[in-house]
Order: sequence, then C-alpha cells, then structure tokens
Amino acid sequence: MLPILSLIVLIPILFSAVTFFTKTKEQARISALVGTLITLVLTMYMYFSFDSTSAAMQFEEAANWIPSLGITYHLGVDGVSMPLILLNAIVIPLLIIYTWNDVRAAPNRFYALILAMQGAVIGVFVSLDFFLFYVFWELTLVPLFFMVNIWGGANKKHAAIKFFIYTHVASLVMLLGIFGLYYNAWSLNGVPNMDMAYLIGQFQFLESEIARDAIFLALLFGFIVKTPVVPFHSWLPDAYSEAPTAGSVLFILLKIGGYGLFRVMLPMLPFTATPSLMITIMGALGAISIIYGAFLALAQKDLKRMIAYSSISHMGYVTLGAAGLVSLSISGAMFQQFSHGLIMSIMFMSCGVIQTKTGTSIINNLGGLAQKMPKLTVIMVLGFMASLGLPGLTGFIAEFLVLTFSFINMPIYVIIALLAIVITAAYHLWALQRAMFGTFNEKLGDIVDISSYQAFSMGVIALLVVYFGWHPSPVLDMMITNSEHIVSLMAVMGV
Amino acid sequence: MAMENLAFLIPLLPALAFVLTFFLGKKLPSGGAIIPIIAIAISCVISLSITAGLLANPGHVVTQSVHWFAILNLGILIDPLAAVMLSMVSFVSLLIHIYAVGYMSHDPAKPRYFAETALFTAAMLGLILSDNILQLFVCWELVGLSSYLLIGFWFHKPGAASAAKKAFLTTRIGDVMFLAGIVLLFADIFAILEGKLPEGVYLLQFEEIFKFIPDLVAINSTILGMEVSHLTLVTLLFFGGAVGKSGQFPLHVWLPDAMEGPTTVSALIHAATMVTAGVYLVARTFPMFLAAPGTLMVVAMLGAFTALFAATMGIVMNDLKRVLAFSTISQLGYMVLGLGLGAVIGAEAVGVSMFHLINHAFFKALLFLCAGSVIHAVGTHDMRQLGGVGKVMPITFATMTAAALALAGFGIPGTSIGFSGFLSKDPIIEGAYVFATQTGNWIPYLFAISAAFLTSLYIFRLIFMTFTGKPRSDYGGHESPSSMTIPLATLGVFAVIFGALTRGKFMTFIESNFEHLDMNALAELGGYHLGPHGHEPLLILWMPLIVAVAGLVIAYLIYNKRVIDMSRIVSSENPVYKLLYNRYYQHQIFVEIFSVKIIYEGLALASFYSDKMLDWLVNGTSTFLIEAGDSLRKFQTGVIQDYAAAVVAGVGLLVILVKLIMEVF
Amino acid sequence: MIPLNWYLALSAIVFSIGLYGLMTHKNGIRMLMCVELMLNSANINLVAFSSYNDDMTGQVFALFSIAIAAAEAAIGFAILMSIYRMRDMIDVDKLNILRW
Amino acid sequence: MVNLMLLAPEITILVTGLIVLLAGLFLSAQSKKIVGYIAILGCVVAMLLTISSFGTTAVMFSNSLSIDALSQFFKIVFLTVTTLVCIASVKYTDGNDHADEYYVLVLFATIGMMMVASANDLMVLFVAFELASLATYGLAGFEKKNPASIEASMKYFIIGSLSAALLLLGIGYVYGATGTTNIEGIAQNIDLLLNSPMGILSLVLLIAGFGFKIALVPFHMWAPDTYQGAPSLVSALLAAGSKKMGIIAAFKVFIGALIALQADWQIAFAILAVLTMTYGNIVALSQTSVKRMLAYSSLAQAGYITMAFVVMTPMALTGGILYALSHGFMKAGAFIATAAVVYMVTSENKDILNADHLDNFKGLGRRMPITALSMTVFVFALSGIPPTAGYMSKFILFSSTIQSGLVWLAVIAILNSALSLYYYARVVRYMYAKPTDGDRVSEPLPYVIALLLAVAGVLVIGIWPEPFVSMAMEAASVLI
Repeated sequence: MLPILSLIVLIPILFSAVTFFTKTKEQARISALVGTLITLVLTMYMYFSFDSTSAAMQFEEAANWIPSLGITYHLGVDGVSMPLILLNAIVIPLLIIYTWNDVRAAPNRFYALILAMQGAVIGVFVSLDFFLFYVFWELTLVPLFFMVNIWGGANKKHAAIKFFIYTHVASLVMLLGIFGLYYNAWSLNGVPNMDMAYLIGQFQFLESEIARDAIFLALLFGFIVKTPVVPFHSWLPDAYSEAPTAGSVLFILLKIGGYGLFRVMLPMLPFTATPSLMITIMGALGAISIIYGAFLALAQKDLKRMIAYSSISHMGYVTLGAAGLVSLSISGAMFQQFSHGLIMSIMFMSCGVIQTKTGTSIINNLGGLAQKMPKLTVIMVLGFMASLGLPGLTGFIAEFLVLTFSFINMPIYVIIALLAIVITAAYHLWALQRAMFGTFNEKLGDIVDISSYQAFSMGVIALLVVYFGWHPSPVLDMMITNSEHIVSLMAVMGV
Repeated sequence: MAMENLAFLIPLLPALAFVLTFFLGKKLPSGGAIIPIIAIAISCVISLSITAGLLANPGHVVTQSVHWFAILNLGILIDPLAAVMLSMVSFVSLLIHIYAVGYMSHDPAKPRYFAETALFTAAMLGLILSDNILQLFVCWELVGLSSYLLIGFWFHKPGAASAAKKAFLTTRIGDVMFLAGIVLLFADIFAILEGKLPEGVYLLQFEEIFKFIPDLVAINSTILGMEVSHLTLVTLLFFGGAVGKSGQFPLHVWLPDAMEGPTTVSALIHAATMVTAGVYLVARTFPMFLAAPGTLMVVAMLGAFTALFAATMGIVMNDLKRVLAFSTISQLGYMVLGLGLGAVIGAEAVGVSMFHLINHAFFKALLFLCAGSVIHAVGTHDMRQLGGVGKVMPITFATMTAAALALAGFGIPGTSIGFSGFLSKDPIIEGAYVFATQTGNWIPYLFAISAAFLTSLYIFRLIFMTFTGKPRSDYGGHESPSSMTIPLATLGVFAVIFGALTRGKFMTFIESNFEHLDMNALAELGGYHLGPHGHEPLLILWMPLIVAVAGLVIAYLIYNKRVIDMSRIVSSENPVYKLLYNRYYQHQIFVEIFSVKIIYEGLALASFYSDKMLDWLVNGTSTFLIEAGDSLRKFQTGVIQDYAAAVVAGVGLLVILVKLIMEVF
Repeated sequence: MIPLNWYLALSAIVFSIGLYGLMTHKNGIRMLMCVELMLNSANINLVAFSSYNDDMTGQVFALFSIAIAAAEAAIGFAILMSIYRMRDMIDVDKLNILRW
Repeated sequence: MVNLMLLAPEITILVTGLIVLLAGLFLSAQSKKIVGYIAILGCVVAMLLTISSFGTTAVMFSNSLSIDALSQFFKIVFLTVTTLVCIASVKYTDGNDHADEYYVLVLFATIGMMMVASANDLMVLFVAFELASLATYGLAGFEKKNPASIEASMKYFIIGSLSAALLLLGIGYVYGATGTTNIEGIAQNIDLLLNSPMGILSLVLLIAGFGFKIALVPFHMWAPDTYQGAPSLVSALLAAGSKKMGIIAAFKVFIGALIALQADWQIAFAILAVLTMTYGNIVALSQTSVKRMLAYSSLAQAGYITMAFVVMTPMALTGGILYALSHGFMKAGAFIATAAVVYMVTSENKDILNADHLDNFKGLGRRMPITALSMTVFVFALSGIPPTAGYMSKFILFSSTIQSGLVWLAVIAILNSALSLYYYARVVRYMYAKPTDGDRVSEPLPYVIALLLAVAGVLVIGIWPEPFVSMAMEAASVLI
C-alpha cells in the first residue's frame, strides 16, 4: 500500500527544495505547479477511496521515531482532517496559477515557500502524534514569516514580526499544555507516549482538577489564537493585510486552530473540572468574535483590512459551533472552516487584483471598477455574497448549521451572532458599492480586467463555492460522521 | 401524470437558462432573450397543467423530495396555494420577458439582464414550490440576490448602486428574523423530540412542522416580563421576514428606491412577484399563524397601517414609478391585512389575500409596464413634465386606465361584475369590518377604507397628470413596439376579467389547501374565535366603491379640470405636505440616525477604537521590552573594574539571598 | 600552634587587598599583581587547610596553583604588551570600545 | 590497571597539538595551511575514538580521572565544536604566519575542556579549567593588530583571573571542610561542610567560578565584550565549547560532590537561571552587532541549560546535556556564519570597524546564499523552531520542568524563548527582506563545509534525535 499521507506531506516539501534551486521564473512556477498537482492527484485518489461512513482513522501509517520519549511517526486521516487537506490540495495549485504572470523578486523562493507551506499545513492535519503535530504546527509559521517579510506591503516588518511572535507565544503555551498532558500520563502509566489519541484519552484520568483545567486552557489558548478569536486576534489584521495576496490566501488556508478545537479540545472538554465554564468561554468568545469582527470590518477603510476582519468574524462561527456540542453544530463549524477557506481565497484574490491594478485598496479611492473589470466583478460579487452567507453558496450551509444547532445549547450567543448577520451584509455591500459600482474614478487611470490565469483560478474556486453550496454532502457527510463520533465520546460522560 | 413528474423542471429550466444566457447571451441575438423565454414558457406550461390537474382534483398534491444534506431535503410541494402562485409567476414572468425584448433593446448589457431575470424566475419558482421552510429560505435569499442585482443593473449610476444596497440590507433585516424563526423552530422541535431526531423524516417540511404546532404553543418563554408562546415568537419572526420582503412598515423603505432598476424589473420583481413572497410565506405557514396567540392581530394591524401609510405618500410623489411603488406597498398592506383577518375568518383569509395577490400581480405589472412604455417612449419619469401622453400612446393609455380602475377597485358590490382589483380588495375591506365587529378593533377597517380612497386619488392623479391635458415639456414620443404592447394587452385583459372569471372558484380552491388540517382546532390554540359572516350592512358593501369614486372625482377636478387650486397645499410651507413629500423623514431616521449615527459611528467606531487599544497593548508590550533592553544594556559599561565589581557584588548578594531564602523556607 | 582561623583571616585580608586593588587601579600591571595576590591568598588557605587536615593534597594543589599563576602572568603580560604597542599606555579603563 | 586507550582522544589531541607546534617551526607562512588539516584530522580521529568507546566506565590515576558516558558525551560536544572551528579556520588563518600557534591554542584549549569533562578531582578540574582558560585568553587576542580583539582578550583575562581566584578560594574552603579534593570523597564527607560556616560561601564561590565560564548573570559581564571583540571563530569556540566546560564542571561538582547541599544551590541556580535568560534576551533585543547579539543569546541559552540544575530530574539533565550538544552546533554554526560575513566584509574593506554589524547582513540571501540559509537554520534552531536540535532540546528540558511541577519556571522560560524570536527573526529579515547593492560573492569552501556540517548536525538532532537522546540519557544516568 502506498504511504499516501507521507507522500502528500513530503512531495510539496521536496518540490519546495527543487523550486528553490530553479533559476528562472518559468522553471520555478512550473516546478511548483507540478508539485502541487501531484499532491492534488494523490489527495483526490485518497479522497475517492475514503470511507466517509467511518469515523476511524484511515490510511494510517505508524513507525517508531524516538522510542525513548514515546514519540512515534503516526499519520492518519479522518473526516475532520480530510476536507481540510482537500481544501489545501485544491486551492494551492490554483493559487500558483493565479500568480502565474505576477512580476516579483525571487520567484523561486516565492514558490518554494508556497510549497513548503502546503507541506507543513497538510502535515499538521495528518499528524496523530503530538510531537509531530507540534513540529508541523510551528513549521507553518516560517514560510508565512518570509512571505510577509519579503513580498509584503508598506508595513510588512511590523506585521511579520508581530504575527510571528504572537502566534509563537500561543504555540508555546499550547506546548506547555501538551507537556502537562504528556507527563501526567507518563507518571500515571509509567511509559512515555506522545500519541494524540492516547493522551487525549488519558486526560480524564488526571487526578488534579487544577491540572486538567490548566492543561485544557493552555491548549485552548494555543488553538484560539491561531483561529483567531477576539481578543487574541491583534496579529491577524496586520498580517493578513500586509501579506502579498498569495500570503493572505495561505493564511486563510491555515485552518489549524479550528482543526485543533475539533481534534483535541472537544474530546477533552467533558473531562475538565468545569466543563460548563469551558463551554461558556468558547461560546462567548465565538459570539463576541462574530459581532465584534463584523463591527470592526464595518469601520475599516481599507478593503484588505475589511476582509481580514471579516475573516475574524467568520471564524467566530467555528468556535461557536464547536462549543454548540451538538453533532450538527460541530459539523457546521467544520464546514465553516472548509467554506471559509474557499470564500476568503476569492475575496483576497479579488482584492489582490484590485491592489495590483489600481495601486490602492482604500475603498474610497476606488469606485466604478465594475465598468472596467466585468469578469472580476462577477467573481467578486459571488465571493462577497458567499461571505455574507447567501444561501446556495457554501457560507450559508455552515452558518445555518452552526446557528441552528448551537441555539439548542446556547441561545444567547446565537442571537448575538444573528444580529451580526445584518452588519456582515452591511459592510460587504458597502464595500462592493463603493469599490465596484457607481461612477468610475478617473484618477485610477486605465485599468484592464483580470488575466485569463487569474480568471481561471478564481473561477474554479467560485464554482466550488457554488457546488458545495448546493451539494455539501461530499465533504459534510464525513464531517457529520466524525462529529457524531466526537459527541458520542462526550456522551459517555453525560455532558 | 407525466406533467407532475416534470414539476422539478419548473425552477430548473429557468436556472439552466440563467447559466446559458450568462455565458452564451452575448453571442445570440437580442442578448439571448430567447433562452429564458423558452425555458419560462415551458415552466409556465407545466405549472398551468399541474394547476389544471389540481383544479380537477384538489387533493392530489404533487410532492417530490430528494435528500439534500445532513437532515434536510430539497423538495417540491405543489398544492393549490403553490399551483396558483406558480402559474401566476411563470405567466407574468413570461410576459415581462417578452416585453423586455423590446424595452431593453437599446441596452448593451442585455445578456446580463436576461440572465439575472431568469435567475430571479428560477429562485421565485423554487421558493413557491418548496416543501420545507429551509429551501423556501434559500430561494427567498436568492430572489433577494436577484433583486439586488437587478436594482443595481445600471450599477454605474450611483443612485442605482446605492438603492440596490439599501434594498438588500433592509430586506436582510427581515431575512435574519426569518432565519431566527427557523432556528428557534428547529431548536424547539429538537427539544420536543428530546434530541432524538427520527430517521428518514425531514423535520423542516411544512407537513412535519404542522404536526408540532400543539407542542410549540405549549412552550413558553418570558420576554421583557411577558409570557410568550414559542409559536408566537416563531410566527412573529417569520412575519418579520415577510415584513422585509413585502415592504411592510417599517422595512418598506427600500421599495421606492428600488425603482432605480429597469422598469421591467420593477414590474416583475417589485410589483408582481418577489414582494408577494412575504405574503406567500405567511399563507404557506398559515396554520402556524392561526395557532399562534396574538400573531394575527399584529399582522392585521401592521397590514392596515402600511396600506394607509404608503397611500398617503403616494399622493404627493411626482415620479411615475414612485407613485406605483408606494401603491405596491399599500396594496401589499391590504394583502397582509387580509391574512391578519384569519383571526376572524380562518382559512378563508388566505383565499382572500391570495386572490388579491394574484389580481394585484396582473394589474400592478400592467401599471408598471405601461409606465415603462411611457418612459421608454418619452425618456422621463417625472409626471410634472408629462401630460397628454394618451394621444401619442393610445394602447398604453387604454391599458393603463384599465389597470388604474382595477387598482382603485371599480365594480358593483354584491355581484361578480367589476375589475379584478375590486373583487379582491372588497372582501378584504369587508373582512376588516367583520374583524371590527368581532374584536371591537376598528382601526384596520378605518385604515383600509381611508387607504382605498387615497388609492383612487393617487392613481387617477397619475393618469390625469400623465395622459391627459397638454404636454408640459417637449418629449416627442411614439407608441411602443408590438413586443411591448402585446404583453400590455394580455395583462390588460387579465386585469379586467380575471377576478370576475375566477372569483368563487379561486377562494374555494385555495381554501381546499388546508382541508386536511383542523383549522378550527388550530384557531382554538391561538385563542381566535371564527364566527359566521357575510351579512354586512349595505353601506359597508358600497363604501369601497363610494370612496373610490370620490377619489376619482377629486383627482379629476384637481388634475384634469384644475378646478381646485393646489398651490397652497402643495408648498414647502405646509408641514403636512412637507412631511409627506419627505416621506415622513424615513430616510433621515433610517440612514442618518440609525445606520450612520448608531451603527456606524456608535458601534463600529467604538469597536474600531477599542481594537486600537487592544493593538496598542500588544505593540506596547513589545515596545516596552525593547526599551527595557536598551536601558539594561547600559549596565555593560565596557570598564573592567565595573565588571569585577559586578562579580563581587553578585557573589555577595547571592550568599545573602540564598541564606535568606533558606531561613525563610 | 597558631589557630586555623588566623590563617583564614590572613588569607581573607590578602584576598580583599587584591580585590580592592583590582577594582581601583587602572594600570594593567598593578591589576595583574592584584590578581596574583588573590590567587596567593587562596593558596594560603589551601596550605593552611592542608596542614590542619594533615593531608598533603592541599600543598600539592598550592604548587599547581602557583604554576598556573605564573602561566597566567605570562599571558597577562603578553596581552599588556600588545596593548602597549597599540596605544602606548596600559591603562585598562581606557579600553572601552566594546560596550553596551 | 590503567587502560590508556580510554584516554586516547586526549592523547590524540595532545599529540596533534605537539605535531602542529613542531611543524609550525619548519613551515613557511604559505605552507602553514597544512597544520589546519592536521588539526582537523586529529579532532576527527579523537572524536571517532570517543564515540567508539562511548559508554565505557573507568576510573584511573588514583581516582582523579573518571571516564563515563557523561564525560564522553561532553568530549563529543567539545570535539565537535573544535572540529567545526578548525575547518572554518583553514580559511581564516590562510597565509597567517601564526597559524600554527592558533591551532595549538585551539587544541590545547580542547584538551583542557576534555580533561574537565573527565576530572574526578577538584585539583585536576582546576588545572584543566585553567588550561582551557589560558589558551582561550590567547586566542581571544589572536588578532594583535585589532584593538577590539586585544580589548576582548584583556577583559576576558582579568575577569577570568578573578574568577579563577574565586574558584580556588571556593575549592580551598571545600577542601578545608571535607579534607579531600576527590569528588566522591567530598560527597562522603559532606556533613563536615554542611555544618561548617563556610558552606554557603564556598558554594557561591564555586558558582561564581563556574558561572564565569557559563556566563551567568552577573558573572557574565566579560562575555558580550569578548565574544564581540574576539575573532568570530574564537567566539564560536568560547560560546559553543568553553561555556559547556563550565556546565560539565558544575554538573560534576554540584551534583557529584555537593548533592547534599542541593536545596541551597538549587535556589541559587533558580535565581541565576531566571536572571540570565531574561537579561540575555531583553538586552539582545536592541543589539545591532550580530556577534554581540549572539553573545547575549548565548547568555539566554545558558540560562535555559541552568534550569537543569533547578529541576534535577533525569529528564531535565538529559535535556540539559542534549541542549549542550545542540547549542554546540547551533552557536558554533551561527558564529561561523558570522565569521564568513566578517571575512567577506573585511576582504572588501580592510579597515572596517563593525564588520559584524547587522547592516552587513542586508541582502545576504542573495550575496551569500549558503551562509544565509545556514544562518537562518541556526537562528531558528536557537529560538526553538522545530524540527531542529534547538527545539528538541528545549522540548525535553522545558517539558521536564513541567513534569516536576515547576510551572512558573517553565512559563518564564517559554516566554523568554518567544521573546528571543524577535531578534533572531530580525537577522533573518535583514538577510532576506532588506535590499542591498552588493553583488553575489563566492563563499570560501572551508566556511561552507563547516556551516553545512553544523546545519546537518542541527537538523539530524532535530529530526532523528533518538540516538542522541539515548546517549544523553545514559550520560544523565551517571549523575543521578
């Protein structure tokens, strides 16, 4: 049997190295595209042979790694990670096509970083050993740091370092939580073991209630900073808006925070000393993120920053849905991760086009672009509509599931989130109206529409947004299978 | 029957037409209009044949269902209610598409226009034949999207872009309420089932929901000190959605602005079809409304108020289309009022309201198309610059007059003789009277009858100012091409005779929709007492006609014969005129105070600055540390003696510290 | 027999003198001498302990230490020579291009 | 019976040193390159000998030397660093008439360090300690014409002598109380020291003596100046090698001999560890000289390693010991990379003063791609980004801190580690994101080889740590 999971992690990394040593832009982009396409093919093969009715790990690979510390090389994929791997495998080749004709310094490094990022992110999703998980988790920081630093906007220095250190602190706090779990289990059972499922299972046996809560909160902190959740989002607007378009898209595809919530936090949640408090914390943070992010987005003057804040708002649904603790709300949260990845990719790609063609992304300096860029407008309107939760597009499915099924356990937070829907619509439409419609701002000079490469990659994502908006089952079913499994694990404790 | 099995094609064909037209329209003559026309024509035929089948056998409803995702389905439910709406929507849409071939002939963006209207038609048809509340919501939002796109069709006009946004946002408020209603409904059903969702049953199907009505009524929550049944909450939230979509007060503000779109769009979406979706929603879930204590009272009052409120503004507008817009709001108010009358007449209210809905669709579409014809010919909306158009455009004049008579409600009470508007509006006003006698609440009746007078006044003001007298500006003009006049004539025929032809049959047909439910028992749950009626005094029967004639006469005197001098009333000195002309300052209240001051400047900027604080905190930490490093490095003086001193001091301090700590612990 | 503490006191005094000298003098040679003083005070300790513990290790240690001190002095003078060649003076406190 | 084979690494280095010394007499400046190769060969042979005998335990020479896994592990560390430095030095000393002396000093310093690692008697330990110190005093001042180098040497020398005096005083007191200098002997007679008024004083004096080498605050003051002023390759030896000598000495003396006073010195080390890592990291934030920054960073790293004394579990010691090896690779690598940059800058402009200024790293990614990439690996490893040696060591060390319940210490360490990312990342930013007008320069082969070896070491320990972890565990088991 093919070690397919190792391959989809290693191939991008391998091609990253190859791309790094290419001499010209042509070689670099072709090498990058080939690498990502191989990954895509492998992922599709895996997806089609994936059994979505089983909550068990599939395509598992395990090997001893550091036996003296109980660390294994353990990979596997289930319904929680499969859609996210799929998302990365699909969007990144399109991202490379999107940047096909971009002019930039050091294209070999640029594409090498994209590939490295892909390898690292997929690595996070397939790791079933905490050590390995953390290794990939931290590795995702590095390409983005370079990405922002080298090809970023005017304020890139500040944004890059802030993002790097802020999220690194969070990762380290999470690492402390992992340590706590690891050693407590070690002293309980006398053998070191870093396996994720094992450690999560051992969590309930920890004697000290304070230790359990502390470990839970430390891990939660690590995940929600990455998600991100208000008030730990300060790194995000700067990083997202200063990053080059490809960087922003990579940020969007970095769904590891929410993934951690499902993979690690939820199975542990019932065994904390104060589960109801933890649920309240998560739910409240989710709801606050939704509405606060929406208001912040409304107050932005820069299109890219607005999208960044809207991303915070949308990711609030992930936290809220996870805290909803009903299998369908959890599935909704998972689906939101998937859908958000697609939608935000369109949004950032559109914004990137506008920025390169007009040289600005301040909304009030734009105006009437629809007349010059009809193709872009069509895709962008679709992206914006998906982002504001229009039915028939992926965003709605996720939001509907989260709202409906979280309401059962936490009505107040859902009501807050519902209020935010109008605000969400407001800033999206406001931006569309100011930037795209109305009379053309002649100061912007001569503007041409998106290239066919850009149209292709954005169009494919747009099609996916529509497709999964009407037919979410291909990814939603496996999410439901797994979230039912998670809920059944919780039900054992009667939470 | 074969036709039944094709029911799924009704929305799918226009949807396909949307895709084809969008991508291929440019390559086809007249923007590919032929694609949606054929698609909608087929839909129309299927709809009509299904309706015919249902007329023959009302119990034989068409149902189809496929699994969608999770525990939800996509399905089709064509019962009499849906059948009537389907036929009307597909028919009117077909006519307007044909009309638009002529009307839009000069526009370069025709493919986009036809694609978007096809999308709208698909969504609207999908909405109507939904068998579950979620699918209805999905299509509900999609019609909202098409409305947004079509209002903003001429997006290069700042006014159109802004109006589109306003329409979407305002209806979005209602949509969120609707969504909240669905969420609450589902959560309650979930609670009733104690979390055990049955296999293979789609709980959001209407039939399934109706089974939970008694349980839902029993769930109560205390909100603001009032004990409220959850069914009331759910229905009020649904009604909130209807308020947004059907332009009821206070969410009607978008509808007049929506006239920035092409007139065909106004006719199709903002007069005949989409705006009635709210009414259709209430009719669709009427059993829930009937069982919800208090909801129908709210519905009746709000409908009546909107009918009058919009009519008052209609009489001062100078823009041809705006008058019609306010008229639409006002007529939608009647329909909503009609539904509210369910409190006293039960399921008959749906029949009454739907009857008005269908008739209104014909005559209002006609009014808009006539207006469009005028605008197409003369190029202006402003009635003050028109006059005497009737001579140039006789067909338009004739059809519009017929429509106006229908709107104003001319006919002979007690018989089936009359324009369609009369035959459907009259029962509503009579129902309001029954409502008044049964509940002692006269407000709906008074509002409705006053609105009837104003309706007649404003519509004939429009007719006289536009078509009679002398031209007030140099506009040229010609009669429209036949692709436009044929739909006009067709609609005209319907506006005149449809009511008379179908009157009795229609009501029973619609009422048969709820035959399988025990409406009286439901009304008991809601605390409504359905009483017998039909014996209203003669004055009440004749009253609508009397006010309509009065309106016509006054309009004739003022605007045609100019017997009454309006200059004192129509002036900026007159506070009432100013209030009406400025539309009760809604724009100021909604946009400037609510949106800008509270939402934007209040909440959004507050968030903005609080976020700056948060950011400052994060950046401040780093600045502090770097500054600290800058100060601390000064200890490293570079002088060896200092270094030696540090070593010695370190030894000394360490001895003392260790000693101290050991002593203390 | 002289009590051990007297030796320890002597050693402490010598060490302190050396330390004081190291911290106050600027001249490199003087500082070197002070360092030697401090090393020798430690030697006094070692020898005293050796004799009181009746164990030869301490005295052997002292011999090693003296040898090391000599080597240290050699290196120290070599460095001071370099400084002198470069700057024509051996004031150690002027050496502060490396700081902060 | 003394098995001299176990001393073969030391003997090899000694013989190599003598050969180099002799060869230097007969070779011209141009042909002195050969002595570099001899030195490298000697180091490699010594390393192979050490590895081949890893795990053998023996005590020899009247119980004054002990060979065990711990001493051998540290010998591997020292030899690794020396090998890297020697390789890189081939270019540095190219054409220098004093090349032979340079290598002799490096090799003798290495013998000193290795002897410290094997010492089982305070006397041997002191002598070996001073041997290493004396040799490195000379090395720090190797660039006789460079005022910074001389100054660095002077400061190092004065503070080093002071510390030697303190150390000797401390040893004297311990000897006085227990009557022996043998480590096991001290451990047996420790009651005498416990009851003596000299207890804490001797303890602190020893800490000061070793703390000088480890560069613990406040005994660190010489370190930034010296690391900055000394030739970069010497700094590499000092930071990566000689620092570890202090650590192994402290391991031996405190854990081997003074374990009974554990409570006292744990407090002292806790204070020093926190002070050192925090001070090192905070001051490093605002440095513009890369070598100085690396010096402060190595303070911080020393602070982390010192945590092993505070935690004192087998796991923590394993972490500390592994950290010593990792730090050897990372820090030596970083200094060698800096040396390469300094070499490039000085070959362009002879009289430049701050050759290691951050500005000279601008655009290094284009000018010296291998150096820049290696430097990136080193600084990320130093800040603990996986999958590098730095991460692996931190992983074990910090996690053991949590294990023993010292959460506060772990949190401080973790926050420090996050803080350090700022200045490390800044170097990377300069190298890759800052524009430069300089052209690409060819990187000297010796530097490249040394860098790549160090990178390989850093990554191998990070990705396949199992052999190293088990070696470190074995070494730790010697102590506890």
